[in-house]
Amino acid sequence: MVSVGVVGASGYVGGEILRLLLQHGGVDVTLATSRTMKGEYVFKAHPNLKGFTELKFTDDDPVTAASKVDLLFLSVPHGSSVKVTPEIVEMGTRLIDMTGDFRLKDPSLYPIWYGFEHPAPDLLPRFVYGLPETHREEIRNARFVANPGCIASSTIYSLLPFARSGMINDVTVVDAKTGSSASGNAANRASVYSERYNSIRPYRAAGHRHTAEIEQELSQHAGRKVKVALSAHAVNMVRGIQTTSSVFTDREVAEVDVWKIMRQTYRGEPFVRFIRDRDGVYRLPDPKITVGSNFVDIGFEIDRHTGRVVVISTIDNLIKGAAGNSVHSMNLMLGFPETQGLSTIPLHPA
Amino acid sequence: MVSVGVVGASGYVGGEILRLLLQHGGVDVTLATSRTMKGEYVFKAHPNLKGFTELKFTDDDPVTAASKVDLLFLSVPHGSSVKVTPEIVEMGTRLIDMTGDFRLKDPSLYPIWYGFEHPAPDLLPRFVYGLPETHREEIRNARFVANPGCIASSTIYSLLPFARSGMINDVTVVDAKTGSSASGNAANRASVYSERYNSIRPYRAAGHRHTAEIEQELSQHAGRKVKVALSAHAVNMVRGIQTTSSVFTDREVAEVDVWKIMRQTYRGEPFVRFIRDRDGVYRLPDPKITVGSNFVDIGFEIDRHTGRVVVISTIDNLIKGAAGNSVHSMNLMLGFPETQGLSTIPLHPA
Amino acid sequence: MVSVGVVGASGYVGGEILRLLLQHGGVDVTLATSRTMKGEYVFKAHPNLKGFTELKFTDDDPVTAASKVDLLFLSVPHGSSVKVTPEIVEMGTRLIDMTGDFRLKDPSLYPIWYGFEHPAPDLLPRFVYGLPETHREEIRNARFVANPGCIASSTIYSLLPFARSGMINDVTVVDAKTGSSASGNAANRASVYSERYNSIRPYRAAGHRHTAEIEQELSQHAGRKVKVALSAHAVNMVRGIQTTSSVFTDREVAEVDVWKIMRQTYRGEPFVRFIRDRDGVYRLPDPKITVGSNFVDIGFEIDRHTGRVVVISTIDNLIKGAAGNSVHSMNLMLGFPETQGLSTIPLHPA
Amino acid sequence: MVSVGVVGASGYVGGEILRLLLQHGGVDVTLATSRTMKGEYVFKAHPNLKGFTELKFTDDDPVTAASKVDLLFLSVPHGSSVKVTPEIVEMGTRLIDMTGDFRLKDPSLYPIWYGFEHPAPDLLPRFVYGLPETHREEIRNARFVANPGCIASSTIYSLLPFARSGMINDVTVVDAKTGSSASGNAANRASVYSERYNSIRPYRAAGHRHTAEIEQELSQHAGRKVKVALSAHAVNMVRGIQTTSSVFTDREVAEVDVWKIMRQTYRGEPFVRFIRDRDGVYRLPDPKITVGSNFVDIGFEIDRHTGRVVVISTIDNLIKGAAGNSVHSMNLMLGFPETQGLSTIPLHPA
Amino acid sequence: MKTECSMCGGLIEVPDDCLKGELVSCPDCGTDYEVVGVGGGQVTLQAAEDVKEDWGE
Amino acid sequence: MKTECSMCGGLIEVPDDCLKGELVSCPDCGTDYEVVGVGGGQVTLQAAEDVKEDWGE
Ligand SMILES: NC(=O)c1ccc[n+]([C@@H]2O[C@H](COP(=O)([O-])OP(=O)(O)OC[C@H]3O[C@@H](n4cnc5c(N)ncnc54)[C@H](OP(=O)(O)O)[C@@H]3O)[C@@H](O)[C@H]2O)c1
Ligand SMILES: NC(=O)c1ccc[n+]([C@@H]2O[C@H](COP(=O)([O-])OP(=O)(O)OC[C@H]3O[C@@H](n4cnc5c(N)ncnc54)[C@H](OP(=O)(O)O)[C@@H]3O)[C@@H](O)[C@H]2O)c1
Ligand SMILES: NC(=O)c1ccc[n+]([C@@H]2O[C@H](COP(=O)([O-])OP(=O)(O)OC[C@H]3O[C@@H](n4cnc5c(N)ncnc54)[C@H](OP(=O)(O)O)[C@@H]3O)[C@@H](O)[C@H]2O)c1
Ligand SMILES: NC(=O)c1ccc[n+]([C@@H]2O[C@H](COP(=O)([O-])OP(=O)(O)OC[C@H]3O[C@@H](n4cnc5c(N)ncnc54)[C@H](OP(=O)(O)O)[C@@H]3O)[C@@H](O)[C@H]2O)c1
Ligand SMILES: [Zn+2]
Ligand SMILES: [Zn+2]
Repeated sequence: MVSVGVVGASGYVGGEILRLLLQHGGVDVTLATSRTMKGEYVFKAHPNLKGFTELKFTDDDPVTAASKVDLLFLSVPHGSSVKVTPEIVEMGTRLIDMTGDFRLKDPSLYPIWYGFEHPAPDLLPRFVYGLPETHREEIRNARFVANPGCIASSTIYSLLPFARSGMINDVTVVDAKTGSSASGNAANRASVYSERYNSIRPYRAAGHRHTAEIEQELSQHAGRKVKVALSAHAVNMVRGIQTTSSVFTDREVAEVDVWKIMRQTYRGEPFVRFIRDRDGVYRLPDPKITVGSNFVDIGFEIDRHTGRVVVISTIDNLIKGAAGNSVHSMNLMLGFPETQGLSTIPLHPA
Repeated sequence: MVSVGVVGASGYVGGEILRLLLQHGGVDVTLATSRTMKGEYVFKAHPNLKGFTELKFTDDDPVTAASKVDLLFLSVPHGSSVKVTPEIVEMGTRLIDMTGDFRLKDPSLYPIWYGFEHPAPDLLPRFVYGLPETHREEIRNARFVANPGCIASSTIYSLLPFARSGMINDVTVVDAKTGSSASGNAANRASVYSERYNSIRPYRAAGHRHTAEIEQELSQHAGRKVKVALSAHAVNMVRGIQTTSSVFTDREVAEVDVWKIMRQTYRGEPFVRFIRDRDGVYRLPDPKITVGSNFVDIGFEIDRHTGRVVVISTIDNLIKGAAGNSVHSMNLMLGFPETQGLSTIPLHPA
Repeated sequence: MVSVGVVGASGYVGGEILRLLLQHGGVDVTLATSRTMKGEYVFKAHPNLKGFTELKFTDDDPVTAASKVDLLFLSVPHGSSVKVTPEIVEMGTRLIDMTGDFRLKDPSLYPIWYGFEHPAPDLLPRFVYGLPETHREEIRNARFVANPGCIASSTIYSLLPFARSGMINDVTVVDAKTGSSASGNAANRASVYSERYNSIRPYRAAGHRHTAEIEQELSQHAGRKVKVALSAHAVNMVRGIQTTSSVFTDREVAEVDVWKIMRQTYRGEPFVRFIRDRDGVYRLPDPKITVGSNFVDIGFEIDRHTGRVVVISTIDNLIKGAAGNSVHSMNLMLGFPETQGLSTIPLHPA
Repeated sequence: MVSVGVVGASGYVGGEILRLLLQHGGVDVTLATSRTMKGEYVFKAHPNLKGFTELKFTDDDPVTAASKVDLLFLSVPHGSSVKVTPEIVEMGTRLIDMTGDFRLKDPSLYPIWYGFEHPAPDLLPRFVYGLPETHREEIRNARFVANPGCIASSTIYSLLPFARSGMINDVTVVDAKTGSSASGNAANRASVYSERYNSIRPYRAAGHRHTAEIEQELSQHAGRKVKVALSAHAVNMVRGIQTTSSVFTDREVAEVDVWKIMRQTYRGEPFVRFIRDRDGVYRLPDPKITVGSNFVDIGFEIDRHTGRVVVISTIDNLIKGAAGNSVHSMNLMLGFPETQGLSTIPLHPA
Repeated sequence: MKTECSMCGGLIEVPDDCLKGELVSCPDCGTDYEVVGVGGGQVTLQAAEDVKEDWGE
Repeated sequence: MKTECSMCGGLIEVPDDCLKGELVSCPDCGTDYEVVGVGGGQVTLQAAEDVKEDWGE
């Protein structure tokens, strides 16, 4: 069996990758690293895994880790991947990088959006942007994948049909609402339960980093520069992202037009669901019914009053927005059926 | 002492008006009506009031109610005020109407936004739009006040400085997030806890009724037609509204410019707070620190990338968005100090 | 393939049975009934199932339903099973009844705990109490299974080792905390989100029906009458039950003694986990890490000050407390591997 | 005006004392200390206070602080009061200590329950246990008050009528459920939102420190040793405590008997409410309708099956369980009307 | 003594006995200032460098 | 190599190449052990001191 490892495995994304891999059936998880929990069972950090594995954390550094496995997931904070990745790339181990360090093609964007000069700009072209629905064949042939950001992927899924069809213009306004797990497991004043419960924290009203990758990917499909005005809020829940996008269209569009470009874009995609109903409780995507699955749920509403289409999509940030998407990429890279280990039905109610 | 009554007093807004009046000190609550709870103590519907009143619900119809008090709060669903209000107006009892039935000046907007032909268009000019910060003197002299909608008031507070200063143009995109109490106490499939917990329900992605009154009020101040693209979401909490507005400006604006128009608009206002900090947990308005008070908290961020100002405001939908604002109007109408009964400090953490 | 049906399939337990069966692989769900949603897709009630089935609700009455399938799940409210079950028993279709109507062996307990005289007392012995860990062989051979109550099963799992070992005496005090889904999908004043959020509702401080089945089952194992003082609270979450039991013991017990009886009772059980740690965030069972799985998590603490063992267990009320347990029974009845369709890892964090 | 100060004012209890004092009207808050936030506005830690004060934190040590005010609130962690209090006592400044360091009369209990040998046992008799309902006159004459623990006070309020009337016997089992604010503002792995949301954490299944003060106070009233088996759980909310106590009685008691001892114990008490109804949503105390106020809400249910009375009480841990009670004591000590600054109506729904 | 914030127009409270080099911040907009001049009941402030710490999201 | 926990009877995995003085803990009950003897495919464990850290509540 193929052996895989996870660096940064004590984190939330790392834990979710472990969970998916332990139920995958095609791979052996042989390595999980943590700098702070060496020697502890992985279920000490991820208590849900109790009964499913007796693996313990090691403190192998990323390069050593890469030398011990067939494929490595690198699930560490932004900026700490780029310090070790060049050596791993040289070594040639298959790598799926969960950080933003290799998502952007244009190195000049790093100082602007990430606040650092990219130290290995020549490696950027060697990474594939790991969104299976838009880069499937490249991922199949890739050794190095840069997994998309969570808000980025939710936004891209929403806007892709509009970009492809040329309907998008001007600035698209995107309002994102995320659960707490999107910001990882760090304990600090802002992440304390008493402060975050019942809150709507506009944690990035403007200037969110994911803007760069969203514009990069959509512009490619639109054949022109697409601009996105993103505001991100942390809301009172742990998992899930919802993005509400206002796409202003030049000409009036009808419901049937939108359906058409949706279908064209996503025909046959195993992890895309359309959610749109005229009555009932769930008429448009809601993280409540997406969380726990690898789905992106997409729906829309037409607003004649202002000439926009409101497109709404939801994902589980830790699955479709991170671990699930990366396992999808792994399946493509290693020749497994695409959906292996990823077809769980979400829970309702929960 | 002045005697006041509440019609629809078993509802959430009705209950909140009772709570404020019971702590007001200047008025006597002599009447609280409910069609379904006649004879019950008001604390049966509003258990928080236990120990503060032994008032019981009557089932007086609104017109009878109006004949028994000096001032009446009408807190019933949209569309049921207009059926009884003409008679009350004739009688002349001071009336604060919590519904949307008399908020719009242009009767032709009712079929569009509310779905009914207005049966008493001649009465529309006799109602003052009850936003004290913009209609203070009119309210002082009014007998009939139409209290603003909750999302409407949060939005208007955000955008007013931009409308007044002429900075607003094109379409302003407004993303609203509300707690569950904004939709009243009705029990139905969609309001069941198991369905609504952990949910982000885009309950009105487009076409929200409050659009009409927002545009009406802002256009007056802008001296031109202001357009608003509003999408409303119900999030996982009971109280509170946050609106995030993207104001696109013609010319580049600096932080100091925005502060200037904010100060100009709200100088001396007792219930407006500016929330903007460079660090700490609360850098922009968050319902968590507004709820329980009559404040509107306002903050902003400048987004050079897309040429917009992101303006964020929060209110407690049942207080500043309803009961508090109406008691503020009552204070003006009856000559009480403006802030009487309304100066409670919000709770933190809660 | 075996065909199975669900009566009361629009409910929360019914929906969860559907979810588990659709992922089971060994059975065909051919029938899902609802009196109110006839002709609708099952995903209208259970939006999580979208993409997994195109089954529609029928309004077959339970007896007709039973005639169309090999095994029927009856997931309707207490008291409505007993009206139709005699006919189904006569027909002979395998039946798993989710209600309490056939859980008690002693018919004289029904008036006391359920408030009705049991109309078919002769059928009571023909039903097996569907707790696989204690009635495995009987279930294997059963045609009719009475699935345990959710609080009952959590409590029984906690106390069984103490009952078997003779350690239990006097009255055991059980404090239960449940999520909202434990009380089904009904919309009423008490189930409205605004009323139930942030609440701890002591909905059955004394007199909870499940007391009867808990005492019945534990007394069998203890060889003497076991008494339970149960108080049930609804807390602020949708899924999950935690029971905290105070077992007063005659003689002082040591940690090692408790471990011994736990091991003896649950050796080899696939769905029992022990949760007990000396440090870390999860030292004792917490629904947070159980929900979404078919596990019962059990832990304990010894209280020398008062001579008791505090035993804590958690389950997902809709899975181990209902649908999962019943599918476990189905697996036994139909000869599938016991764990088929039931081995999902819970999510963390969520 | 009397000047008061708060040491540990950056904490949750400190913040709540500030909130109450700023609305009190009879005192001047002249000092708020924090070791970590010196020079910052107090509203940086307590954003709700924005608009109500421009006070800044100083880093005066407790003894210096005591020298600058007429009355000092000491709101620091257990074990850090005792290090400075002797000097303050010597100085003679009125002191209300929020910690457990001076609550127990018997010094031998400190090693058992708090894990430290008490360094100033001779001072213990000089502190009054600050529960106004039971020590009113002593508090009036006190210079030094030890404010009760939050779970302790909720439990004592429940059990006091039974202790006084001699009904209590054996061991009383108390199940406590608390919001997150009961454990202060510290950021650590266990207090992270993602870990604590949706959780029921049995954080002290046995051995809770408050046991000692509960037994001390109740034994005094019962005239015999009262024993309490307390298990404490942290549930999914920020504010509020509910305690459910199983009082086993020798003889059968009737509802009327319980009402009688309740009335006898609490006649005329301004902050005790009885909550007990036969129908409606709120039939027994629920933190939802207590939080935000200085009430303790008490209710009960008789369980004939096991011969117990289930007594339930709820408080806001930061108000009646801490800051409110201490301001009540301050009112008594300084001769203000007892209820000054403490009569706020709680919110509903919230 | 109070002085006006040059960013937002809010009033910044500066202690009467403040010294050059002390830091104060505006209660409304959070701008940090350094006291660069004192005297004659007046105080001169200069905006300090804006180091916005990350929220950790 | 696996050995039984003397507290709870759970199986504790000890690396084949473990050394005296190494710490292991039981996955079921959390008891910490020190390896005090190795040899002949067997390992002897001794419960380490129980230092329960505070949960912070
Ligand atoms: N959370 C999401 O929804 C999401 C979605 C998409 C992408 N991502 C990306 O995925 C990555 C991991 O995110 P996460 O949410 O799992 O974060 P996390 O919970 O904070 O976990 C990151 C882990 O990395 C380790 N780590 C921290 N700093 C490190 C450093 N300087 N060098 C090496 N290791 C370090 C830590 O483990 P030890 O201290 O134990 O070593 C930590 O547990 C990030 O790049 C994030 O942006 C996250
Ligand atoms: N909730 C908010 O945040 C908010 C904010 C601003 C404005 N408002 C407006 O305030 C009004 C009241 O809202 P709410 O949230 O209090 O609603 P609510 O909780 O549903 O209460 C409305 C009350 O009106 C009574 N009622 C219902 N239908 C009626 C009818 N056809 N005729 C007469 N009475 C009727 C009901 O009492 P009985 O059945 O017992 O008679 C009900 O308790 C609405 O117009 C709403 O749009 C609400
Ligand atoms: N929820 C739990 O955690 C749990 C755990 C263990 C056992 N149980 C038991 O499982 C059963 C189902 O519980 P649930 O939570 O799924 O309840 P639920 O959500 O209320 O669903 C019950 C369904 O039964 C149908 N129904 C209602 N009244 C009926 C009647 N008089 N006759 C026939 N059908 C009726 C309804 O569907 P239509 O109106 O569409 O026909 C309803 O959707 C109950 O007996 C419950 O006690 C529940
Ligand atoms: N929370 C409740 O519901 C509640 C109820 C009743 C009683 N109490 C008791 O009230 C006291 C305060 O509780 P809290 O919830 O406010 O805690 P908290 O939020 O943790 O605040 C305590 C404050 O004390 C300061 N502090 C921490 N360690 C200190 C030390 N070693 N010496 C001096 N100061 C220190 C800290 O401020 P700086 O680091 O900024 O100095 C901190 O903000 C505790 O004794 C607690 O047991 C709490
Ligand atoms: Zn300023
Ligand atoms: Zn062990």
